[in-house]
Amino acid sequence: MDSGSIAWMLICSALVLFMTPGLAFFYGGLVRRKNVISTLVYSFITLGLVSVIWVLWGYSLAFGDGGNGFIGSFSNLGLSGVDSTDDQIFAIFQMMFAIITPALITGAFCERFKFKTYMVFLVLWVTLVYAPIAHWVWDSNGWLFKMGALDFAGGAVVHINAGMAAIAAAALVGRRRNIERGVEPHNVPFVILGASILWFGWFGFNAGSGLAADGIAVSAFLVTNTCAATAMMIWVLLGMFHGGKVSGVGAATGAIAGLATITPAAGFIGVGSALILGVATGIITFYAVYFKEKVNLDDALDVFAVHGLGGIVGLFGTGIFAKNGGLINGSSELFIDNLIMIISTMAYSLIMSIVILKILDIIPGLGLRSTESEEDLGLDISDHGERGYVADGAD
Amino acid sequence: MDSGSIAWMLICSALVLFMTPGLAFFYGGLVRRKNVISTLVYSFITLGLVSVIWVLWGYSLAFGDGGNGFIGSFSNLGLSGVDSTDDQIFAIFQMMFAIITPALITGAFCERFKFKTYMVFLVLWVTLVYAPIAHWVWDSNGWLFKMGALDFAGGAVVHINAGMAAIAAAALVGRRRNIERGVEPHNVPFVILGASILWFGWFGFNAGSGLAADGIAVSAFLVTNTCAATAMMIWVLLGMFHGGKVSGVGAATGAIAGLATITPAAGFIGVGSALILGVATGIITFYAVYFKEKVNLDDALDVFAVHGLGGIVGLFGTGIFAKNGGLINGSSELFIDNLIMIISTMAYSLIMSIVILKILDIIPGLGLRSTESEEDLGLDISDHGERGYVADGAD
Amino acid sequence: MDSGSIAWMLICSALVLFMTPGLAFFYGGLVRRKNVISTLVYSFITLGLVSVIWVLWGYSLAFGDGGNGFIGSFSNLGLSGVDSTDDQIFAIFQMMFAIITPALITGAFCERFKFKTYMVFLVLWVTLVYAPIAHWVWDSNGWLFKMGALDFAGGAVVHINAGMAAIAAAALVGRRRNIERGVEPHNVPFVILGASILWFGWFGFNAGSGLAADGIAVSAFLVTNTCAATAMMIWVLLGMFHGGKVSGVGAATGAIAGLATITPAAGFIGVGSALILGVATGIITFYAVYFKEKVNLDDALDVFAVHGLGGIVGLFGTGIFAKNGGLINGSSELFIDNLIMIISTMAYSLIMSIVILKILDIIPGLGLRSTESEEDLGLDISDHGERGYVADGAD
Amino acid sequence: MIRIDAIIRPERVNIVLESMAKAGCTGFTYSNVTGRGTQQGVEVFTGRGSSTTNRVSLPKVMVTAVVEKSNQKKIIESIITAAKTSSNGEIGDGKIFISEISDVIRVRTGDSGKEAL
Amino acid sequence: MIRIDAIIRPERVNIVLESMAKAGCTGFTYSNVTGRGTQQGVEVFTGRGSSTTNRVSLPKVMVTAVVEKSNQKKIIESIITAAKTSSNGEIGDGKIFISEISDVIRVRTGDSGKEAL
Amino acid sequence: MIRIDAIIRPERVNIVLESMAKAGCTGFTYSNVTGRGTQQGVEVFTGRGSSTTNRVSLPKVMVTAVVEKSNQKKIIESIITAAKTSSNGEIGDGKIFISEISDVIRVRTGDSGKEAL
Ligand SMILES: Nc1ncnc2c1ncn2[C@@H]1O[C@H](COP(=O)(O)OP(=O)(O)O)[C@@H](O)[C@H]1O
Ligand SMILES: Nc1ncnc2c1ncn2[C@@H]1O[C@H](COP(=O)(O)OP(=O)(O)O)[C@@H](O)[C@H]1O
Ligand SMILES: Nc1ncnc2c1ncn2[C@@H]1O[C@H](COP(=O)(O)OP(=O)(O)O)[C@@H](O)[C@H]1O
Repeated sequence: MDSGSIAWMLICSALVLFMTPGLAFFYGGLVRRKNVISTLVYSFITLGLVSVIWVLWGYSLAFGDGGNGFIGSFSNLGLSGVDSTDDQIFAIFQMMFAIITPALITGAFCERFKFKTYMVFLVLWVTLVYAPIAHWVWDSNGWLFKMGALDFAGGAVVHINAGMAAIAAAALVGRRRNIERGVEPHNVPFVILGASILWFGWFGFNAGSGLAADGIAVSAFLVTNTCAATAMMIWVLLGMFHGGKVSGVGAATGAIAGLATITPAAGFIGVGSALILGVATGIITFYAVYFKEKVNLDDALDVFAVHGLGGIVGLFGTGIFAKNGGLINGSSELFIDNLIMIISTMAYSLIMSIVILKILDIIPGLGLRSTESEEDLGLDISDHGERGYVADGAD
Repeated sequence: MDSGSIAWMLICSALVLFMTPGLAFFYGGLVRRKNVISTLVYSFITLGLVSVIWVLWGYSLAFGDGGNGFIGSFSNLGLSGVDSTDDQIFAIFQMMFAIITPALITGAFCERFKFKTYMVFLVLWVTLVYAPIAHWVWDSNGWLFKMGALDFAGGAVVHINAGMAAIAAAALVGRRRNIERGVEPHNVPFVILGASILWFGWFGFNAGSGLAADGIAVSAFLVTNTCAATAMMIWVLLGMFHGGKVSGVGAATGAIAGLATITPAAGFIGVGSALILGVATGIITFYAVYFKEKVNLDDALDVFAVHGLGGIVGLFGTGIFAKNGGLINGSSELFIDNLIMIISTMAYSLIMSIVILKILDIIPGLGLRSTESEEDLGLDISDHGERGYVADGAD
Repeated sequence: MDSGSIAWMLICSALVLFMTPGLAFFYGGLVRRKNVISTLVYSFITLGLVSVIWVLWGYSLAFGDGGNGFIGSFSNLGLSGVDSTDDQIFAIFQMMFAIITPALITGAFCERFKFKTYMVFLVLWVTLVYAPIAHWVWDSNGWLFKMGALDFAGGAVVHINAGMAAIAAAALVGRRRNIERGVEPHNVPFVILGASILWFGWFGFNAGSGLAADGIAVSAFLVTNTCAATAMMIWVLLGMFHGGKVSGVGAATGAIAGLATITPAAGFIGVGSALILGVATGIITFYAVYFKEKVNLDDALDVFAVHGLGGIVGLFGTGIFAKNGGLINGSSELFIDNLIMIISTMAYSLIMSIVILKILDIIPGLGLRSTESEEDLGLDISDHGERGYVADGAD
Repeated sequence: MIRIDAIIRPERVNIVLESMAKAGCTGFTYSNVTGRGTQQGVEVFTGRGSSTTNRVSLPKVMVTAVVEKSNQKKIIESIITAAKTSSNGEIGDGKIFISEISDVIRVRTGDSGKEAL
Repeated sequence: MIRIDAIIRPERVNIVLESMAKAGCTGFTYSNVTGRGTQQGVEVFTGRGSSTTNRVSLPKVMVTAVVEKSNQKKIIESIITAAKTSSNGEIGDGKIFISEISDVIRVRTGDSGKEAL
Repeated sequence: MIRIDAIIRPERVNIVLESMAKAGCTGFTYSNVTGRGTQQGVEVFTGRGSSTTNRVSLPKVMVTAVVEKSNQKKIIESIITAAKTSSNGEIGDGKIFISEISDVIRVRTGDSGKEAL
């Protein structure tokens, strides 16, 4: 790799790492004040825990030398053998994806999921769900990769995967107490700060996924921004249509939906297609959130509606609009491959997440759900022994 | 473009994009608590709306193939024909400038400008004011460009332009209610956060404006930091002289003034000149703000004093200190060219902004100013249906 | 330098600059509400003041042409003669280190140190302490450099240096009033925001210190992340062991300790060694903070325990684990050289910092410590005339 | 007229307010407070590692309502029912203070006394 | 002595305080509260898109002043004048509660009663 | 029963609360308020450069405790001692208001009167 691409891949890796704190603030602002630390730390701790897992065995399971179609190997435990600059860059960049994916899930179960159990969940989920799916899609031996399915930067590996685990977790941990009147985000500036950091970092996420500083990176950058912007404006317009006002949280959410959507397609489609995808996903995700109360599932921060659906729309979009091989080119192979990728990753992620969570629920001393009084008091005090903001006189 | 420059231009584009949320927090911290979302979203929404406009027609109007001296063309609507990597990079990088410029204006009219009208204003202003001026100055057919006027990174296109529109908007929307006792910034940490993000991003703004990772970028980086730092310290010292204390908001504002000032000059001058410019603009902008109460214009967050004057000082500075062609070189041509650029962009921006705002004011259903009760209640609730921070018991 | 490395070094410089506001928020969140601006501005103002000092004389003293083993020269005052692109990049990148180092110290004396005296301290300390030590270690004429001691990115120059000055300052300014019951951080989200920005920026700090976009940068990036993550998890686990809960502040602090530790070693060691260093420093710094109450020194935000000890562990680690010349290679020379570096920089920084502070303490009109009533009222109002957050009705 | 100041758990506020409104309370005012009673607070970290500080006070909400004497009993009962965490009550469930008010005035109209409630 | 608790709109605080000071009020204390009266709150978004939650309460400020009985009338009038949004008053303009205080003590000197005001 | 409302400096809260507890106060409630008395506030910057605004009010904390009449004196003294900044007291040290309470109810048990304190 030449120095320009090294520079690019390192800064992209840093940007993707920075997305996880961005997500922490996006989520942290949306919850109630008494759970702000808990929500922040769900994400923040993935920086530490998943980094260590990835170095020790995660990378090897996902991309280790000599894997089969379904899983990597134990050849590169502790990153042994990952010595060339190109390999190290790949291991670094991929690590950042392994960090943010489980962090995304936390939006579904925040405000009530036990922190200690969550740490165990992280270890198991990255090992048993994330690493295999990353292998299927992005390792040259992976069965989906070999089949020809295309997921540029993680529509299936990251967004569908997190979205399905989110459904599993929200269903198994149950609804929050006392939320009939709705939950008002306690800090909208944090929501906007988080969304902004996510948008900023997403350029690394998508434009870095070609692993070079070249024309594909430039084009991926452009369509990423276009789709995010379009989906944001659709959310704003639909929000005005239904509510008469311009929700800042809605604008931020729309942008994230657009970013999730363009992720799998970013390296393959043009700017016109990005506009279309932005409109489509704006409408779909907006109404998914709008009607979510009809479903008795407390996916608290709409992880499935925003990321899961975003990833699905984006993968279909890739199948339709890819400059090479999309339906618009008259070929349906890619579309079908991507359909298979969508279904298989949805199924695997959902089933494995349920299994993991069910097991954690029955292990003595763990269990998924905080007690009622912990939840009422807020997880910041209960699980972290800290208060987000100290504003009372006796500071 | 080689991979090093591609990497550089993409990261610079991401940095400039990130400046707009930075500005959102800089402004958002300065207003009263009840308008924090409104002020944040004025900026945040430009990420969405201006991105879409730019892709659809803004780029084409500004830099479309085959334009004349005053305007681009319709040749590149929807970025059609913008296919080469170099062209796409230019379109992306320029897009970020088109996003932040109107966001700068919002500091003048915040806390009272109707959000819906603002969205229409954004569309018209980017189309009718920003795109033409960008064309004049930076398109190879533009009349100011051809004449030889030099604006490295946007002293005229961005800062003077926003500063004059700010005057127009502040005058037409009128003073805020009940501010005789002054308005205390509601969140100084946000002001410092925003200023820091702006400073960080400004390296992309200025050092990216040479469109390459080369010696000019390095030199632009160095003078950018030097001028910002110098102006900040002048503000701090003058503030101590007048008030005996070190205002954090003052330090942040001084830095922004220095950054705005160095913008047009960054690629052309040396570090010694940057120190001089920093001192000059520190004094000028400080006293402009200090005496602003003498003027009956409620430019709430001093957009003209900081950005407008900063841009003017910087363009004069370019005329004086440019290593090639500055007065110090014994040539007055550039100085005069830049004088013409200053006057023409000031006049055009002011007049066009007034025309646009006057029209919006009389269109039924729009109008510039929120009602008295909306303003009293705060625009967060009135225009966005949200509260910035939820801290009362019943969360 | 080729375009790829120019791009890399500029973005690294911007990242390191951004660390100082990150530090501002990390520290700002840890103090009491009434001192938030004060704590933020201690760091923020170094962006301005140290930038100016560095350009005027700091760089020349540290790296000026024709220096001896102990100090640079006056040859490059005002950066005169620093004209080549490579030299300018070096001057810029090094400037960012000179900015953040004194900012680190402020964690020791915050909540009670007079701001005006601090500004004078900054000038003296950067001139008399930072510039010489930077010269010793990183200038090709420096005696430690010549001897062969290795400090990749500033374990001695930055972290030990700041840590020892912190001890000096904490001792001389004395304990804060009324803190027997402990001080609860007033804004944990800010602590996490700051730590995240620091982590993000630290990639520039460490992976930029090879001054090129090459394999060393990649490897430095990888070990930086690994050590930070490991130390963070050690802090979390030890915190759970002792307190039963997962402190968000503890996680953030652990990460910073890991980052400080890997700093001197980043270019020299492998990922396995980084894991070991992370465990070691996690344990050492955790217990240093844990038992700090035993020492009657109010190093308020644990600058010595985190940065000073981190730097020491990292430099020993370099002596042990360096791929070339470490103890594991059977050579003890580097280990001894680094031991000499540790001791000499500790001694010089401590003694000189004490001398400077003692002098400032007795100069009429200066003095180190705020009055009791200023401290009680909070330094935000006393020294800055501002309130961090305005939340009372009469906004 | 009677002034009722009820200090309750933050998480019960919505429930208590609804219950009061149903019991005929036409207005109320509430705010965040911090308090200590039998419930003696919780341990919190001071933030670094595990050095803890014993916070003896806890966040509470104080609800104030001025009501007609005739309504007093009903409204107090509505508060008690809604504020209790379990049927036996838990430490920390709250306290209610009752005092006399001489007059109430409605700013808008200048009405005073019962009319102003 | 008399204790006046006036619950007013946040945006009127500065005006009300000035008006009270002019009417001879030597001290006061105020804080943020949330309240509901005839004014029944506003709709706010829950944040996502357009699903709204009906917030029945609104931010208010409570101003408390302890005054001599002889001053009571003048000061109450000064509040009413300053707190009204329009000459007819609007729903939400506020409410004033008046009660008796047994004693006031100044911490600094230990003075009590009128002297302490 | 007696209600004590003490308005004190924020930085003295911990000390005052400890002192009250020692004097036999079994419970209290406090919150942030803003106030003005003889102490006339401080100048603050409006934020830009040096244009200042005269903030006539200052942050204070109000501590409320309901106590038995027999305890009143002891507890008030404990507050005064702890709240004073210096032995002579300083302007801004605070003020204490004393009023009568008709009844106290403990939510948890329904106890009222002395039992509920
Ligand atoms: N005597 C008192 N004076 C003022 N406030 C009190 C008093 N006693 C209790 N409180 C308030 O009531 C809250 C609830 O008290 P709590 O400990 O739950 O009482 P109990 O266990 O007796 O029901 C406390 O946190 C405090 O705010
Ligand atoms: N009975 C009451 N008890 C306590 N507070 C009240 C009561 N009635 C009104 N308030 C407070 O006064 C505020 C203003 O009431 P508002 O609805 O404007 O009254 P009105 O329309 O009768 O003038 C409310 O938001 C609430 O905080
Ligand atoms: N008459 C009053 N009514 C209500 N609050 C008062 C009154 N006088 C003083 N206060 C409160 O007490 C605080 C302390 O007053 P301060 O100026 O220190 O009084 P003094 O100097 O008389 O001791 C003020 O900030 C204010 O909050």
